[in-house]
Amino acid sequence: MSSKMKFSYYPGCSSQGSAKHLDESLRAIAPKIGIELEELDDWNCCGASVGHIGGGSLPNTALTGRNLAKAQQQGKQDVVTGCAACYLNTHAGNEKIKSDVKLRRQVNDALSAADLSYDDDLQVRHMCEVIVNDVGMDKIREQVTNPLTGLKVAGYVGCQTVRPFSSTDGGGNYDTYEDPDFLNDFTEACGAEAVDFNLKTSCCGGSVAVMSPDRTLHLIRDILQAAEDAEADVITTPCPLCQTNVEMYQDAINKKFGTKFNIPVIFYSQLMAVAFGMDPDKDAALKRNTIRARKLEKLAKK
Amino acid sequence: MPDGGTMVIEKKSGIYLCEGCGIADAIDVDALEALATGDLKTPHCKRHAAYCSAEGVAEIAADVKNGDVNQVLIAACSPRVMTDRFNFPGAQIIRANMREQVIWSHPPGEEDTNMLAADQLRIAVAQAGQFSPPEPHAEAEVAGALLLVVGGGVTGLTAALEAAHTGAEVILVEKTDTLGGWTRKWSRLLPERPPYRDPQPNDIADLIAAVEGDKAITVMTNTLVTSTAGGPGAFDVTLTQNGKNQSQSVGAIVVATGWRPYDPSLLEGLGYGASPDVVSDIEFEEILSSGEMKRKSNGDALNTVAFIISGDSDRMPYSSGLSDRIVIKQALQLLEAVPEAMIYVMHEDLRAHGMAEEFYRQAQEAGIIFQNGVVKSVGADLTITLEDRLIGEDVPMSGFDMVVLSTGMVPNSTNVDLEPAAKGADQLVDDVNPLAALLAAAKAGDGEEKAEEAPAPDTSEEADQDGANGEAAMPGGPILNLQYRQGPHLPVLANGYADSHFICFPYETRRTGIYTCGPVRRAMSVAEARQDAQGAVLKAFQAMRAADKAVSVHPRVGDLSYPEFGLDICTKCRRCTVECPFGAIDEMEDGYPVLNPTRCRRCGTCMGACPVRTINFKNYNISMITDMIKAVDVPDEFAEKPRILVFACENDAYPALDMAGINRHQLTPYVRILPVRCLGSVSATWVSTALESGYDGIMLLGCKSGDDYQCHFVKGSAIAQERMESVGATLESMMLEKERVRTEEVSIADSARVTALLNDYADEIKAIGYNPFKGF
Amino acid sequence: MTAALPETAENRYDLGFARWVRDNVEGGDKLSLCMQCGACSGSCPIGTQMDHGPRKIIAMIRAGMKDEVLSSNTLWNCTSCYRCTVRCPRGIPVTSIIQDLAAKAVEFGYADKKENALFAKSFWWSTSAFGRTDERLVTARYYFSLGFLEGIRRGLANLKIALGMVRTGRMHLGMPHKIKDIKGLTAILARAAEIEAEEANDEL
Amino acid sequence: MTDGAPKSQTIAVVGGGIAGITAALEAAEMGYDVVLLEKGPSLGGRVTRLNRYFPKLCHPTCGLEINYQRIKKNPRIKLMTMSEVQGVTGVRGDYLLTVRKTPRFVNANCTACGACAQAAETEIDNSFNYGMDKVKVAYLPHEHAFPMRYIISPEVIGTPEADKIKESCKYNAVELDQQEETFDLNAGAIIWATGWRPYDASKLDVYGYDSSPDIITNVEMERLAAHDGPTDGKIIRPSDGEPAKRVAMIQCAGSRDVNHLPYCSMICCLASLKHAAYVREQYPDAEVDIYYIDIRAHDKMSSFYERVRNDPGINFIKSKPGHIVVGEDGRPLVCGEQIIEREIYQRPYDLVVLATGMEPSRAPGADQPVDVEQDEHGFLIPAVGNDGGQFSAGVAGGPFDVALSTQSATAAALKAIQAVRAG
Repeated sequence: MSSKMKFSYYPGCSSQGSAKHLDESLRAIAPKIGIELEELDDWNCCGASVGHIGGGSLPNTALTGRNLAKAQQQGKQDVVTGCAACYLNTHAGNEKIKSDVKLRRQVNDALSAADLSYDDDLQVRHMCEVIVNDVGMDKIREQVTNPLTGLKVAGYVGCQTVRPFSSTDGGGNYDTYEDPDFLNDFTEACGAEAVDFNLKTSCCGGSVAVMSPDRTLHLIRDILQAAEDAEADVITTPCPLCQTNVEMYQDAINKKFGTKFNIPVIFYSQLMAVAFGMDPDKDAALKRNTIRARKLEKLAKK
Repeated sequence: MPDGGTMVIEKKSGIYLCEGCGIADAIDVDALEALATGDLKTPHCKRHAAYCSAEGVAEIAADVKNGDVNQVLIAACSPRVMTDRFNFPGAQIIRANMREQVIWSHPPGEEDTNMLAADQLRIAVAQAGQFSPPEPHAEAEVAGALLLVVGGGVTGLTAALEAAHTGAEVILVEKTDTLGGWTRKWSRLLPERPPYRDPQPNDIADLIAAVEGDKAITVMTNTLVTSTAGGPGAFDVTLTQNGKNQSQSVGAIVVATGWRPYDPSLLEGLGYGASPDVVSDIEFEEILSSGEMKRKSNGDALNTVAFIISGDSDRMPYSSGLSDRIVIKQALQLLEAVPEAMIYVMHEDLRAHGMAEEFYRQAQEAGIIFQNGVVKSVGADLTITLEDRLIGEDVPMSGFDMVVLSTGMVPNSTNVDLEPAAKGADQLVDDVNPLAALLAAAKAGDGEEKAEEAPAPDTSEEADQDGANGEAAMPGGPILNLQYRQGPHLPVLANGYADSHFICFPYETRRTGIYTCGPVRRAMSVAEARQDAQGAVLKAFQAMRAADKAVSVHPRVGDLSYPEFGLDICTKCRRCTVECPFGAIDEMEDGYPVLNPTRCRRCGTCMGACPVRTINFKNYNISMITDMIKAVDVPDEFAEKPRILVFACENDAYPALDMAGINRHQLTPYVRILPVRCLGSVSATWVSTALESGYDGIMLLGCKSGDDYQCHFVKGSAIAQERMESVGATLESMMLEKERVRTEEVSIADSARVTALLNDYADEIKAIGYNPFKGF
Repeated sequence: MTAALPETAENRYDLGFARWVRDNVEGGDKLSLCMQCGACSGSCPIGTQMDHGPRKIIAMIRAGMKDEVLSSNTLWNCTSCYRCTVRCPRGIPVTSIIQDLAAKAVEFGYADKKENALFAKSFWWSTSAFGRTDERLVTARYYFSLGFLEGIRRGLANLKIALGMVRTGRMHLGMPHKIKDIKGLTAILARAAEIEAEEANDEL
Repeated sequence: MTDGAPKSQTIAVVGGGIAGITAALEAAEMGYDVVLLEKGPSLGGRVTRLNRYFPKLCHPTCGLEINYQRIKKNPRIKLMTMSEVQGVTGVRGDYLLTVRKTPRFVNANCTACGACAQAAETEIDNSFNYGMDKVKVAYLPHEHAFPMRYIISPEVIGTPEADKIKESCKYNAVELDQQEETFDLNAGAIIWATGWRPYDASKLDVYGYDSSPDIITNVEMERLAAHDGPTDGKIIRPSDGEPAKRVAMIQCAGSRDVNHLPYCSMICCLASLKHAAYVREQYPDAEVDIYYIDIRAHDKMSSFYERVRNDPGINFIKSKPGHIVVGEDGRPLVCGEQIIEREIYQRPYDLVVLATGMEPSRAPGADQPVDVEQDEHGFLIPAVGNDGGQFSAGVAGGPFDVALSTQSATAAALKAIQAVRAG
């Protein structure tokens, strides 16, 4: 790859809160793997999984419409996001708007209230999918100057990252949505060991975990248990909500189930930043993990 | 082509001892040669390292060509292999199985193995002694390629047209005044081509026109077949049209009498008759054809309609699986006519098998709602109470404009318009109805009720005992009125389907030359019935061809041999006529049996039945097997080597024994195995001969009998078991242990089991002790 | 806004409801494709906590059980993992149907006090007021919408988590992030709500 | 109908499974010359690998034995194994087929004595048993193989072992220098009986086929139950050889699923009923659970269903499981919703049998050198071009059971005869 691939980058709300480390590490590794991220101007919330309940169906779609309208102003390049929920909503919303003439008219009617319109044919993509299909593992391996030898990693994909086609029939160029291999490929490209982890697309509870953790703690417990059984040093994930849920609830789980979990949960982009020999704090944002990934930190180049 | 049929004046036997495949390493071939040229008095005995090699074959062929031999006895591999190599036109071939059943299943070099090999040779020589090449039976009068097709529905029409396209003349008889049968009444048909999603136009009119326009086809409406005699090649049928009889000779018969709808009033509790808006699927088809989508009660438009598929076998034993597809078709057509209609289909297991799943999904995509559950009742106000197992409660659903009840297809294996036949109706359900017992079990509990409802059953004792009375008591008279000793009907399987071995050989009829097809054989769609008609027509052609050439049809295709009856000593006991599985033997007025050779399938059941041993084939006869039994050198009891005679069905048990050899399972050295055409051909006299000859035990290995019979001659194994039970009684009366004669069922896949079975039996016989007749 | 719910008939099993769902719920037109295999309910990560589960909800819709469906807790336990959707052998968008039914339940007053409805309202408040989700404010607002005492209880229970977030700089303190053109967004959302309402009225 | 007499009166039958065998025999027994082309080393196709047929639980070899005897007796059938059609040109009455013959490395001199297998050392996966056990590189396809002749696997060609194998044969039957060859043959009609293959269970991620040896497919179950299978017919847990007494059958594993095979494969319901009967026959204390959407006991099969349903050791569970995972004790755990009771279950089993469906051999993506009119799934239409001389028989034309396959093959034979008969 000689020239860089340019994307309109949609960081999503969590980039300013719970998933700052995803945003920071993604921005750090992007140039290394030939990606230029141009932040989407004045982006707004995607509506997540409850927007339509709180605000209604069309207003919720209008959120996506506004982001796409903004992206259209920025050029024809694909929109990329690192957040699973942003991806799911924006991708699905985009596909619906593009295929449903009436919906498109209504969305544009609403957008016109702010002198915006979306009539382009943009593609909305997820960063992992871009790395899998556009960047390729060779490029990752090329950049690894600090192979993470000996680090055992459980690749926890979560649900929404690989399910962009929930309400449309297209999208998602992964090998499979039940048993995707890409996180293991990332891990191994970074020189670490991908352990056999069979709950890779198991649900963490999602937003229900935020609302009513008691109903979903057992799901996270199972994920942690599987990682522990596989003797993983860290769990890696692409999903902001997965990262937070699996990391934050370990105390509560230990209390409820009498377990002693203390497993770091990091983003794949943090893993890559370390493997690329980048700064563990500034680029990999390892300090932002409440459960510190000590073993990874030791492997990091100071 | 089978061997030529010239009389052999002098038998010139040559023995060819093969040394290949390790035979010469395992047994003493010198000794065999000495036996051949010595005791067996066959000076023409040769050896070769591999007779199947080009060289070996050439050697034998030269001997045949030179006229040195006309009986080739090859002691090598199993007769099941190398048949292409060991084929010498002009000579009779006899094979002694030295490989699979000797050296591969016995230890090399041992005395016992050599004794077995010697006996194999003795048996082959004995067989040759009584073996004559078969000759065709006296030319039957052959009707030429004239086919009778019974039934003028889509199956019969297709059969007639296909036969005409294949070069036959056809007579198509239809009992009503119109061609087309039920198919004529379908507004549209089930899809039969990709993408299998939409009802397709009904082209029955084109088919009728094609048949009526075909010069090779004579259509006779208002016609019944009132009598059928003769056999393939020359069936003698009486066709009665409007009361006038006409005699006709036809070569073969295709029976395509189709089906009739199950009586919807028997669908208890589903509201039929309670409201004019509860209709059967047949009646709904009329609504679709009329194009008037209206309620019957008040003429209001149809908006919300429920279809009910009754999966409950108590309510309807004929829930054929086709019904489900018909409902899908009708629902789709209704939706097409009334796009806003709300349509529900209440079903249990939804049987849209195969490509019909596409049709089902099409209906779902169109918005038809399939609701799984058992319909408990339909009220006069069309309220449906659905035991919705998915929700877990009884759901009353109302607001329907019409309720359509799916019915099943009842096979017309009898003609319900006729009175039951005075005689022979008890044979409608054959004694080997494979599913009778199952049905009886399934129906246990309500059997009595059913029996009461059933129309005046012919309660012969036999039918009662067999437990399938509900099915046996099918109404109506015979379709062909066969003038056969075995009765006027076509034998049927469960639920009255006129069929036989429907898995491997869908046209393996039990009445040779008569082929059923279409819904009389199995519930099937128009497309399937058309295909079935093609298959049946092909078999009908084969039957005519076989009759012309005086050879057998399936499964002994091309066999020229046939049973010959020595009437001089016949006692008119009728066992042969009763036991013939194919109804091939009739009784003359004076009580003597008479063979209809073209009906005969050459199983030999008659030969086994005959107590005076007067039924024989040229190449398979009582004396031949008797000599083979006697040929074995039975050691005296001091040798401590018991001998066990095994009669093995040549289609299943014998190959299983070969495969035991291929797997190198080691077999007791005490058995001597004789293949038989069918266990039904085993004569009780062979058993007594064997006991007199000093054998210590006799085992009959046949196929599975009973409900799931596997015998391709229908009941050979069952008959053998029956016969051997009476032999057992005789043994006991002679103070002999009845264990000395045993019948076992083995399948072709039992290569391991059959070895164990024989080895255990040998141990058992040893434990019982030696046959006291030994040495007499 | 959605076309009005059909009148509740005396009969609980009013087929009109099935028709209404077909016409008004996202994915409702695919309901007839369901063959009741149960793969959805069997795949659901927290199916054990649902009163009915997605498969039975579909059966109940088709039987017309309006009140039972709209007051079912199944609608509120969906984690949006989409497993049911990707595994459905008939390609039915089960997640969308469940979620849109949840929205309808809110719309027609079946869910005023449900946790998820309250959460959704808190979420929407942040989204519409700032253009972005402020996780801290949404959570806090949600907790307190459950009642003052429950709010305190939940807050305390999660205090440690919150502190961890603050310590690692992942909880934003101070004024919420806000998009630049909040005025424009407000106008867009208002217009969208208006269109939806108009459409519902048209259908009446 | 075309004008004039057909140029060739030979009927070519492509595929030597039950449909091809039936079509070939039925045509030959009407006096027509038939060339029967089989890609593999022996006849019988998929049915040879079945233990028994439903609903009678009889063995396929029984009917095959009769058919092989018929072939042996019929000089009109020319059988070519290792032969695959590469191209077809021409019209009804005058086709030219290009056939590729791959080397067997064993010629017709073979007596099946087995010396070559004894001489061989290397073992390869036994494809007859779906790779569940091994065979030597010189092997008899199976005990009922027809023609009964050995084959040498190409892996060994060019090695010293191959020379050793050649030396072991006393009948000059081993020809190590056999090359692939291509030849043409004429036919007036073609019957396509190319059959099917099991749907690839690895594609069913959620059912964990690759995650445990104790999760097998229905065709593997047939081999497990067959006396000539990898376990001599004992139904055991492949992981440890212990008896499989808690067994689950998972219906519609791939079939009736728009993500896999949208159609119903027709045979799987009955096959699983049969498998349940196998298990119950071997272990009187065994318990079998059949997970299903609809039991499609089509046509005459309902009595068999009735019988199996009345077995107290066989439970019918209306449920398509969500997923199958390996539990803590290493046994497969079947997870889903039991529909009637609405109970979410997680049940451990000794053995899980996935009732995978049938995919036509000509399914999209399969390597198919010849272009024949087919539907989106790869099934040929019943008569391939109604006015032409090509016809489908058996599962090449749709998901059929054996009874329907033999029925369609007999019909195809008639249509082919009509295409080649003079006048």
